[in-house]
Amino acid sequence: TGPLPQSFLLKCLEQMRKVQADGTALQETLCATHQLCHPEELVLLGHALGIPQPPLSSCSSQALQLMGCLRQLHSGLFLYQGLLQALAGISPELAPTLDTLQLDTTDFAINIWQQMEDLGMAPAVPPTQGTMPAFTSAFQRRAGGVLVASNLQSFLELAYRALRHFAKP
Amino acid sequence: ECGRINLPTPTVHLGDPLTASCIISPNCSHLGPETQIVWKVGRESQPGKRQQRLEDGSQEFTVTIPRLSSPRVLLSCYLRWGHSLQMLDQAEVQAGYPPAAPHNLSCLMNLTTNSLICQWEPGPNSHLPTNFTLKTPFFWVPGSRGNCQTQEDSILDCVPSDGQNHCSIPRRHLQLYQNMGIWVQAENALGTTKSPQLCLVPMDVVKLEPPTLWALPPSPEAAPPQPGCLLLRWEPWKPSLYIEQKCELRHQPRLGEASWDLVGPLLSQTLQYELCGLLPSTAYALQMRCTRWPLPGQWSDWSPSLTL
Amino acid sequence: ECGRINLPTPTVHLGDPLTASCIISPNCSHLGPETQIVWKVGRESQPGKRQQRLEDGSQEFTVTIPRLSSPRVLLSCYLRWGHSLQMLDQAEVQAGYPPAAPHNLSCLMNLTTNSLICQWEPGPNSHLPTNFTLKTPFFWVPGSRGNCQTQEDSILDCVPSDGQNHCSIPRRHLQLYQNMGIWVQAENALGTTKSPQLCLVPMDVVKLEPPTLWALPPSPEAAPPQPGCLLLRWEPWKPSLYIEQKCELRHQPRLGEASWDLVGPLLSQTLQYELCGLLPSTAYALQMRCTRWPLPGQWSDWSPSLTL
Repeated sequence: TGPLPQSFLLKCLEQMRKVQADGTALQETLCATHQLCHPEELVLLGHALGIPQPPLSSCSSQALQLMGCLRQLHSGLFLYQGLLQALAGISPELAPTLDTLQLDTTDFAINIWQQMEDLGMAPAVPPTQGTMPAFTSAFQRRAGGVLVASNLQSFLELAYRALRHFAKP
Repeated sequence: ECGRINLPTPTVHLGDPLTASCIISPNCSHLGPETQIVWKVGRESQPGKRQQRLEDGSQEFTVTIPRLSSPRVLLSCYLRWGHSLQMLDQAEVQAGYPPAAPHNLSCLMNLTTNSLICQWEPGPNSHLPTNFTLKTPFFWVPGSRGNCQTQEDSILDCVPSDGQNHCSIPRRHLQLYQNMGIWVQAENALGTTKSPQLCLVPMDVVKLEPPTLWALPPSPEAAPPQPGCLLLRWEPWKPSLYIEQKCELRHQPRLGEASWDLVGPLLSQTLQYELCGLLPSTAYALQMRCTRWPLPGQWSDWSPSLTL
Repeated sequence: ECGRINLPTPTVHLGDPLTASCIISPNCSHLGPETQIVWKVGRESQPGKRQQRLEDGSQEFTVTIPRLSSPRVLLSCYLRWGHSLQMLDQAEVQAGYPPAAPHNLSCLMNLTTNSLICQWEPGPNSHLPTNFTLKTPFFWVPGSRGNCQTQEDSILDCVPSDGQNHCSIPRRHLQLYQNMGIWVQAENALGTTKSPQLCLVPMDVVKLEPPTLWALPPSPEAAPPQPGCLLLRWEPWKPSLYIEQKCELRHQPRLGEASWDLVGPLLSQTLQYELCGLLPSTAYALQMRCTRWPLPGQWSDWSPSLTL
């Protein structure tokens, strides 16, 4: 696994599975309670709201590069942490699920940052959150929730494959 | 923002029609030769009605749902975009009825919790979130002649915990020996209503805990009980010792279908009673209950069975 | 005010002496030819020591209790007034020990309540009201190198409910995969002390709920199990499906005194196991438990017995 300790990789894989489970729970509740089941119906709204999708090029199988992948993974998670925070007030039914997803995403970002520090590759200044989309109605927060959860799932699937590759003894 | 749904009101009467509009902003309507809107009520498409252009260049598409038949409806406005439908906005419409007047309001003064516990029946479901509040005037006012006319200004609100149809008014808000007016208010998005007012004196609806009952073993000093008789002793519930009470005893052979035999009234000064007329070698179940007396009060539950 | 007791401190060490004074104001000391004071410790009289007149004309009577031997003492100052003793003031003195350092601090991460539950032993009774507080740093801080050095400024206090020696830190205050320092502070009127600091990663002390275990009926498709064998199936506790685990199975004939036989480790990917070597026509009790693995964790309790 190169410079990455096995326990760190196992923890990352565990955290990814947890965040994916949280994301699935959020999607299921959005569908069941608000009939918002299809992210593809919200593409236009996503553009209008300006929901960013962080790059993960260094984790793709074509250009797999460990340190670059870790950096992109951390800044992507950090961005999702901000997006999930911007969805606060989504709805009483969804709030607990959204909180758990946000807490687990934050923990995962911290775990990676800690490892980058241990490897001496963490930037001197911790990242700060950019401007987030402004969700101006309950519907926009829920639609945003569908889009963010769906994007996060694909983001993690790519990262999971990459880290599984690094975790192979 | 591409499109926004306008609702006249988020809550309507069940069965009434609803007209809503979807306003498509100018920066969105350039997306195709001709803006096409699809409405969905829940998952079913609903044909739109009119469409008109507003001064600011945006377009208003209107839809009318003839009859809202379910308490919660999700209304969505989609834009046809190439081969896909893009959801622009979604609104939740609640449909129901104004609240029915709560009824069968009744109260009991509970000396264990030292509070007046009132309960009521909410009446038919209005299908809308409805808040029930028990209301009573805050203070007895000298000169209010002790009847139940209430001054509207100082009203105490007792809010039941979620979904409960009972509420407890703590001792510090009660004048135990004065008339108090009490009623329940029900409120939802379509209206407010009140139960008839109850006029009561808390102590007159006091419900005691059952007394403690036991059989006295034959003792050398006292004369032995007559054959077929039993010497019983009881003690009113301790916190109610200051209240004059009368009690009732009931007994029933434990086997067979015989109904209860009732003995009473037994005044709370006596505390002892010789029960006769019992069948020999028959197991009996005995129970006792008490009520405030001669002043008004509610009967306690029957005490747990004493089996002999 | 006729007389007032002055205490150096309301709380002293058990076994230490205590000196107190009773100040008799001038408007009281004219009551008799000569003001006489009687001290009582509890109900026993206690000879007073000195007496002196202060500048403002009041008189100070002093008493010394050589050795306070009970955790709570009522000290009263009486004025002899004709043939009666008049109590002028009364003071409560508490005696005890500084708190002992809490010990045996241990924590478990509970995924049902999503909180870190820590418990400790308070140590010998100090006889004084003692507050225990579980303390941990509020935030993980970039650059804190993930060890347990704590910045004193942002400390989270977890206050247990009355008299309890355990406290739960909710999920929102936890970084589940980072080292956190945690300790217990004990404080009473005579001092403050701390338990040794525990340094842990919440997820590394996760305790799972037991798995669900059941026996698979022989099915036409699958090969029939060998004689004396049993096909078992299990499922980890649902909320822990994302955690890689290893499990252990134990079985024991239900009758007789035979001890448990242990089978393991069974990895959580397999979910099925053929248990052989069983005695024919013997009823067995089977139980299973799991733990996070290869990452650290705590064993779950044994599952309820599956009896076959």
